[in-house]
Amino acid sequence: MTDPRLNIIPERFKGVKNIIAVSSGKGGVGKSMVSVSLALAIRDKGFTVGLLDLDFTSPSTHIILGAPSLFPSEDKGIVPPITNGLHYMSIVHYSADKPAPLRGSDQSDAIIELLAITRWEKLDYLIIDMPPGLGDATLDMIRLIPRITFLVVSTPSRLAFESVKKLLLLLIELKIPIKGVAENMVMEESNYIKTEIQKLDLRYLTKIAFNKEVEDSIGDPDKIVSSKFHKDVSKILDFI
Amino acid sequence: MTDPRLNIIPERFKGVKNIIAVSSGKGGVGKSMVSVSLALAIRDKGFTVGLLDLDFTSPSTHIILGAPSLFPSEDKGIVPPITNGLHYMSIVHYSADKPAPLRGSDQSDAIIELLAITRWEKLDYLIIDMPPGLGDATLDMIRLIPRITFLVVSTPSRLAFESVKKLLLLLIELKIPIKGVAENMVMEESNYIKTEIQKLDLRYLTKIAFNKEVEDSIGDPDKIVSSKFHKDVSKILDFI
Amino acid sequence: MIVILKNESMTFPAMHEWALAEGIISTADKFAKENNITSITEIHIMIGELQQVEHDIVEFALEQLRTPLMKNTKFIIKAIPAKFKCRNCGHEWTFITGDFTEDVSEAIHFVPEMAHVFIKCPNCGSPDFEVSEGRGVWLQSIKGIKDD
Amino acid sequence: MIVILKNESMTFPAMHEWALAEGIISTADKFAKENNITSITEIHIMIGELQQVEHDIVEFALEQLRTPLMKNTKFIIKAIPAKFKCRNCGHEWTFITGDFTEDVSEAIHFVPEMAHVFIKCPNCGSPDFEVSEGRGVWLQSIKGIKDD
Ligand SMILES: Nc1ncnc2c1ncn2[C@@H]1O[C@H](COP(=O)(O)OP(=O)(O)O)[C@@H](O)[C@H]1O
Ligand SMILES: Nc1ncnc2c1ncn2[C@@H]1O[C@H](COP(=O)(O)OP(=O)(O)O)[C@@H](O)[C@H]1O
Ligand SMILES: [Mg+2]
Ligand SMILES: [Mg+2]
Ligand SMILES: [Mg+2]
Ligand SMILES: [Mg+2]
Ligand code: NI
Ligand code: NI
Ligand SMILES: [Zn+2]
Ligand SMILES: [Zn+2]
Repeated sequence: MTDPRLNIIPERFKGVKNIIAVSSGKGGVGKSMVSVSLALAIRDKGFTVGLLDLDFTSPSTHIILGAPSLFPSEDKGIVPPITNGLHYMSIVHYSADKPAPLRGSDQSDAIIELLAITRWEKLDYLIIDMPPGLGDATLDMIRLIPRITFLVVSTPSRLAFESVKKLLLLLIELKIPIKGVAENMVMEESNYIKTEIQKLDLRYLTKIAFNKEVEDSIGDPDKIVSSKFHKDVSKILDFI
Repeated sequence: MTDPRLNIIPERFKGVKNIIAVSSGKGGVGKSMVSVSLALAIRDKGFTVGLLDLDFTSPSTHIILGAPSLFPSEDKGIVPPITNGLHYMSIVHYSADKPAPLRGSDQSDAIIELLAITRWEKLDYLIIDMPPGLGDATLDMIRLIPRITFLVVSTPSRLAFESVKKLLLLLIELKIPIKGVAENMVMEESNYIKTEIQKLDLRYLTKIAFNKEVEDSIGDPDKIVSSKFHKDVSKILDFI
Repeated sequence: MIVILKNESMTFPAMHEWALAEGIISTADKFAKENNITSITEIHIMIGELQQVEHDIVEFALEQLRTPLMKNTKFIIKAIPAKFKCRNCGHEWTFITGDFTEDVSEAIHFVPEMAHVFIKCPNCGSPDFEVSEGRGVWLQSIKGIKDD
Repeated sequence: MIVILKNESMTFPAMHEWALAEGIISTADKFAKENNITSITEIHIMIGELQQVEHDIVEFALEQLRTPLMKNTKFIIKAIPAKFKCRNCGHEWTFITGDFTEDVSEAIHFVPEMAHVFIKCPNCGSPDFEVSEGRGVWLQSIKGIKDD
């Protein structure tokens, strides 16, 4: 027996020029905030952008975007709704924001189903907000999406970087393109992360300051766009 | 065919009086820091304490404890090594701190294997540092460890709490005992988390201040024990 | 087996079942080419009932999507009842459609794993169950004339 | 089949294989009791080769752990070769012991999933493979005299 979904997935991404998975070995480093902010920054440059939230057990981008119950339309598949100018797909469209206690194999099945039936419009960029860790979602994206690239987020903390380093080593070994590493929640001057990134021959993309206003901007994309956080994130545009 | 490991697991926990899984729907909220600090606080009260790191794809407690390559001894199973007075088990003993790209089903298999062969000494408390989310590890602990209780960590952020809430709703529905919720990385006065916790009829355990010294204490248990962070965490002792 | 469609209204092909049919057609076509099959005579498909996929729509889409290798292909679709097995307590049960509101049916229709969000084990209340049978759309086998 | 141990030195029972044997004995005993079996005649066990479990030690432990229901039980152990299948490229291969350093063998001996840390697909380099056969220690079946 063959799973007929796997064959159609590459087809679904044919019209997407750049695919960027925002990832980190570690949770809570700001992947979701960076994903949304980056997607909005790309939009404001006049590009067509999609945002795909793959953090099925802890989806956040709908909260950050202040985008409540949207529902994809059906057209020979499902077509992501547009919110804030972003072609937006999240499991929340179906889980109604209730707890989604999914084992890895079910997360994998759900991801494959979603990728197989989602018909993205022609996009210049698709930003994917990934769950933490090196589990099913990360391994599936690597094996299923041929032109995937990774944008990795760390914080200045050693605890974060030790996990991030594991993801980076895995991606390097598998020869998956890495856009670079963004350092988020920076509070003090330190070259620790930058030095470590350069040791791995990777690009250090931007230093994003820790900023209390980030919390207030959650749910309000206009506030995000006018924030210092967004300005820091936007420096990533030079590298993608 | 029957998996003979499942039957022996409850046996392995017979000598453990209290089992506390430090958990959160969200990553990066301080589960690992709180786990270590709490284990040390219980130790200093004169109790026998075990610490089990179940965050297989992003283990941290060995870094926080500054405990490098330890190896369990073999005695009709494996016996956790002791470090800093804690009976300590982590996958890092075997993964040599290399990337562990495990799908959920493999995480589950590894957890079951580890639980089946680990012979804990008689313990007053076993603290389990859980991975984020509602995936295999969480579901396995719920189904395999009969007397498990949860201690949930959140930050003041809405993003964190929305995920934490999903975990809490799941635990409540499954009637799993919840010790309460600790609020970590608090920077400003706010009753948001406390109020939400009380709405769910749960205990708000402690407010742990955000503190830059936490980063410096990583790898140095003595520093942790003398920190403000540790003092805040120690308030949890009243509830367990 | 191909049946004459009861309803060929234009709303049919727009449904998401089309995307599932595309997967079947492209997988079967690729497999046939890789195995030097010059004409596919039968394609056997299994559709799990959990997802409540409309067989009529799948069949309609398959008809529209026939490739040159599928000029005379018979599409044989088999429905597989959905079965659940609880990992927490071992209880087994089957899928009963009427149990769900329309919203829940919709969610599971598009992403069957949403079952774990909305369905609980009737014995112990756990969402930690396995869909042991009847999930998804599978290409079971194809038959054809080989050119070697 | 029970063989006379070649080496009954006291270091034997201390190994971690003992813990695996305990699982088998307690599961078989429980199953027998639940099914009113008054005497277990045979216990069939499958041991995957990935873990490189020492059969002698398992057998020794099983002997020591016999319950009252197992006075005359024959333990029949079958070794299952380890097979891998890459999820990334589909490549299949088998386990070759000599490939690993002692550290790596040790890790996999205790937690077979450490294979994903140390082994890569020989075709594409991915750690995303499935241990399709030969993982762990399984209780395959038991035979006994039933009391009903
Ligand atoms: N630069 C920043 N300054 C202050 N807080 C931040 C910053 N970036 C993220 N945060 C906060 O950190 C938490 C984690 O961010 P999130 O994007 O959810 O991380 P992840 O997706 O990696 O889990 C959130 O509460 C968010 O508001
Ligand atoms: N109270 C605190 N004040 C400042 N930093 C903290 C505090 N608690 C945790 N941290 C930092 O936050 C990050 C995440 O902590 P960690 O324990 O690894 O979280 P988790 O285990 O939930 O992923 C680490 O870099 C840690 O040093
Ligand atoms: Mg996130
Ligand atoms: Mg499933
Ligand atoms: Mg942690
Ligand atoms: Mg496995
Ligand atoms: Ni449909
Ligand atoms: Ni051993
Ligand atoms: Zn159940
Ligand atoms: Zn491969």
